[in-house]
Amino acid sequence: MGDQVVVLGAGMHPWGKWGKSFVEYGVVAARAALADAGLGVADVQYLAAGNTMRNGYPGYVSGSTFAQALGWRGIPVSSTYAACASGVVAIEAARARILAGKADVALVVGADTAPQGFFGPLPGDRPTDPDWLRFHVLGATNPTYFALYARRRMELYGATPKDFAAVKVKNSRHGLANPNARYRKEFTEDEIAESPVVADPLRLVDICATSDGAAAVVLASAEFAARQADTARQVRIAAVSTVTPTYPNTYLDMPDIATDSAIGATLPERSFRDSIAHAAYEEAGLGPSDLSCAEVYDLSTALELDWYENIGLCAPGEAESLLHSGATTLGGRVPVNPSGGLACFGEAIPAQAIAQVCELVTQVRGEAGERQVDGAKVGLSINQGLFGHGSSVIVTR
Amino acid sequence: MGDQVVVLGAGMHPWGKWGKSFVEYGVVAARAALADAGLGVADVQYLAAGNTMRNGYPGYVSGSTFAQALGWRGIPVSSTYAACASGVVAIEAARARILAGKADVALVVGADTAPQGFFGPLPGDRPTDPDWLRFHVLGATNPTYFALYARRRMELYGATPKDFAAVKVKNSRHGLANPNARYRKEFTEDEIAESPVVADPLRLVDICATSDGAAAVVLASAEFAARQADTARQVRIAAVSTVTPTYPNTYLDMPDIATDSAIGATLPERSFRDSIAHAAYEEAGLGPSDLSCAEVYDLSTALELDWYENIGLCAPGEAESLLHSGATTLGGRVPVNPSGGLACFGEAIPAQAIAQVCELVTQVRGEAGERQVDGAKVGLSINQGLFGHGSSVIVTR
Amino acid sequence: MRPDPGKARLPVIEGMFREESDGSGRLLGGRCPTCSAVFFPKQWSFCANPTCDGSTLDDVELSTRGTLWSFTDNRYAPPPPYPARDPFEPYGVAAVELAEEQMIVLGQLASGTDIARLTVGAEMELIVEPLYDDGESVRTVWKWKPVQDG
Amino acid sequence: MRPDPGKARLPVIEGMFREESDGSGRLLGGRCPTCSAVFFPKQWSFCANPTCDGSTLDDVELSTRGTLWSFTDNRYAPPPPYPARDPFEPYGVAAVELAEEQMIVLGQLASGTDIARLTVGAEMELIVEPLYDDGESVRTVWKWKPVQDG
Ligand SMILES: [Zn+2]
Ligand SMILES: [Zn+2]
Repeated sequence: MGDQVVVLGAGMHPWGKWGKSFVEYGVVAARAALADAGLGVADVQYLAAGNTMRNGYPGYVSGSTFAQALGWRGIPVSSTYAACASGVVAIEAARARILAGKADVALVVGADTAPQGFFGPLPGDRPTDPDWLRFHVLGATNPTYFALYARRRMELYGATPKDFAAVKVKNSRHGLANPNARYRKEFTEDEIAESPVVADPLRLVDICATSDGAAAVVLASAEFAARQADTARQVRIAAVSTVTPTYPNTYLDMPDIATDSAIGATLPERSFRDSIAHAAYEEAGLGPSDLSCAEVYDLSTALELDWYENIGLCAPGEAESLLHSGATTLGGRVPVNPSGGLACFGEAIPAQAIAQVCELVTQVRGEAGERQVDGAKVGLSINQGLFGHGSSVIVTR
Repeated sequence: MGDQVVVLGAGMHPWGKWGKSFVEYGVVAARAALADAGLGVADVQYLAAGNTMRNGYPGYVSGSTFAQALGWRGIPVSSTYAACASGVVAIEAARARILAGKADVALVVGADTAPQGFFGPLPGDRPTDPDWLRFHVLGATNPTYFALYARRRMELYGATPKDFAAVKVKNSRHGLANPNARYRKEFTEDEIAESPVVADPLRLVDICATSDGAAAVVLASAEFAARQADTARQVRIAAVSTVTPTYPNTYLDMPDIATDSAIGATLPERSFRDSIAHAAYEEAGLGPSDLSCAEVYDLSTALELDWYENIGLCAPGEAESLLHSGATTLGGRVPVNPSGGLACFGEAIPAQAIAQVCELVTQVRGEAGERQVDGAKVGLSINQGLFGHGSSVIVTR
Repeated sequence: MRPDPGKARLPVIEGMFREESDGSGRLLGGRCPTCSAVFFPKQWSFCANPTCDGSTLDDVELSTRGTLWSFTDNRYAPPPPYPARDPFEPYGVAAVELAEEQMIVLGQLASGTDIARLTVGAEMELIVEPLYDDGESVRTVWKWKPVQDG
Repeated sequence: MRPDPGKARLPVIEGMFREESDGSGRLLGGRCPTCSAVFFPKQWSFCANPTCDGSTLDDVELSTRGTLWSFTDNRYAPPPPYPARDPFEPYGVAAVELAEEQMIVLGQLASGTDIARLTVGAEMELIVEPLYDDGESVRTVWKWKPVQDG
């Protein structure tokens, strides 16, 4: 375990629409994580942050922005972007620096403000930017892709809109008791059926909103952690996966207009989405049956079902049965999105993957209150960002 | 030396204005670095890249962009931004991953296309973005700051425009034999005196241009490097510094409109610029007298003189004497910018700090041809990016 | 406002596709002369197959027929840079698998396509239709249209 | 085109400074009630001194006089978002050290300032002048002006 980094603290700014700067949110989350760790700004030897692309230069150099806002102390910083996976790439930067022996304590921060409605590209005319191209030429928004995936699931496995609604019902119930969640309202199947269709077969409530929010964690070397007064609440990072696809990637990933061609190439052993958790399991020496709970990226309700299979909770095509069995509901065998997930949070891009880890930390500490997963010992988070960014973290008590 | 990472290969795309995508430049540099290392794409276990903010989404996720362009292979990537220091923050990400034991071989890439004329902020209206603010409210361009620093140097130390011109004469001579340099023309003092004043006391030729360009290095663990057939050309990274300022930062750094206030605070032991090289020397266990050569960030001719003092080649106020003594000219005691520096390259933001390292690698290998520093053994690169990003690398034979 | 049929027709992005005189379309991609991989759009000048060091791509026209992999519709106007008409007109989007190229290519559905009557696996063909009117010309885009039986 | 003197005068950015009726200016910053540090502009709601956990800032007006730390001029038009006039008019830029606040604040030099006659260390005062005309109002900015002797 000597090569495992320890999470000493986790903190968040509640998700919502607060009308402030992302820096304000991030500082609140960072100070909360430090307080949770029993440490101060002076203990931080490295700061890694996830960038936001909608807030000008301070967002491009988020590591430096938060270092300045918390008070310049000469420490090295990094500012990384990996779309929705940004938070975990920042966690990995901090973990690597600690494992390299260059820092004992590192702070990881992600914060964002989000526009109302669809995410769209920044201003400008960029025909060589695939993200600009898919909007301009096709009007293919993120929900367009989510709907294509959902329809595919219906075709392949006979999923129905009622199955998707059941995911929303579950997650909305999970989030009721989460003080950091933006939406704390229990949805019924009837209410969902009345929600307007955005992109068939998905309705407005099937698709996650965009939010302001922030999350932070304090990481430390095992040696530093062992010297702290209170070791009972410490959580270990057993794995971090930040894998990319393997050529040819024949699944239609955002924001591409076309997949790779499989001509003249050998198909990879597993799909990109399957490979994300696989790499995490390999590093941790654990498997799906070891999980107490999971936080998966439910950009849409249907996508949560895909993740069940991608992380090995069940075989392909069995996610609907697993859901209806209650296994992924709080009280079940392996609750998924005990936090309420994106359904209750909405998306705050560089913060989201860190927020997933905050929830896992809270769960394996046994501090999740009404949404506590009984006896939680091992948690896995997973998400996927535009342009081939996989992200998964496994934490253990 | 077991904790030192080795540079196995270095490669560049020549600087200039070529009208292509930054991806094309970066791939040329990456393939050149791999070929120089005697390795292929299949050997790369991690890819770290420096972002460009002027090329849409592919530029924000440069690590993923280059991974896809070189061929998806499932490897973890990171995409970091730190303004002019981006390249070294990417090098540090790769070094940390290797030192952490998570990769044996890592590729680092930076590439950019640059607009003609002044760098300006991206489109939009962002009064909370200090970089937007300084342009909108004050019209304070980068050369405005360079000129303020140059005037300060004249005031404090009696520097003259003729001293600044002498830097240009030296660097333009150094770059003559560099095939990757954009400008290969020797400047005379008379020609410089005819150049139009951009921001008094600086003339057009005192200020570096903007360029397209790319640079890449292949890093490896000491163990992996030792197993390679040809170890004679291997170069060690003795230190990487990516420090930030210490509060209160009372020097006027870009893009700020005001400095920190010193009220109620203890001034730091050394200035931010002094602290950048200091951290590198500390890590390497070396000092200024050990340097065979240095690559310093000559955004302006006057700034090169500041760096002489910041890296300890001479005491404050003695840079002009050191320059005129010939010590920093090829053939002198410690040649500075043997590559020709930014004066001959122009700035390609995420590539520049990597290009500095490429030059040092070439020098300590003894492969610099007509611009070779005799018996080069230790080289230091240094630069500073907007928003408090220090960057310095020390390489040794 | 409907595009003026008398205006010149120009592709929304030059070089991505070509319109034939019969209204059918040709997607313009790149093919690696070394490993035969096909790329659409032709983003770069080199091959992105990691086992291939091809540094040029030939021009290639992609197949004009394929099978429907998935589909949806967009009932709310996307943000810019989508050139949404005012009032907004919903449109369908299809992902179509090309057998020869072994790849999937997105496109809007031909106007008038009823997605309630579509099924995954259906045969689709490429046509060109107006996307918007830039004032001087009608800007066109490729679209996928169900092949009419018989 | 010169700003129309009959129009309303508005600060280029609301809340950064205030104009007095005599044409002098007041920079609006934040002061930490705990450690007394001053910040300009008032970017955030908390103190950025790492040894202080102040989470509020009071409003404060900065000193209106200081000494010249350095200066230059801009002879070529900056890119947007600088609201350059056409034809471009060069302008000076000054960095001024405020003794009480122990900080340096940038500003353009008052129009008509001859930089050939400036010296580092000179006493400077804050004034407000037009920056550009947005069509509806004259947008103003703070500037540094050499204090006239006697
Ligand atoms: Zn090929
Ligand atoms: Zn304070």
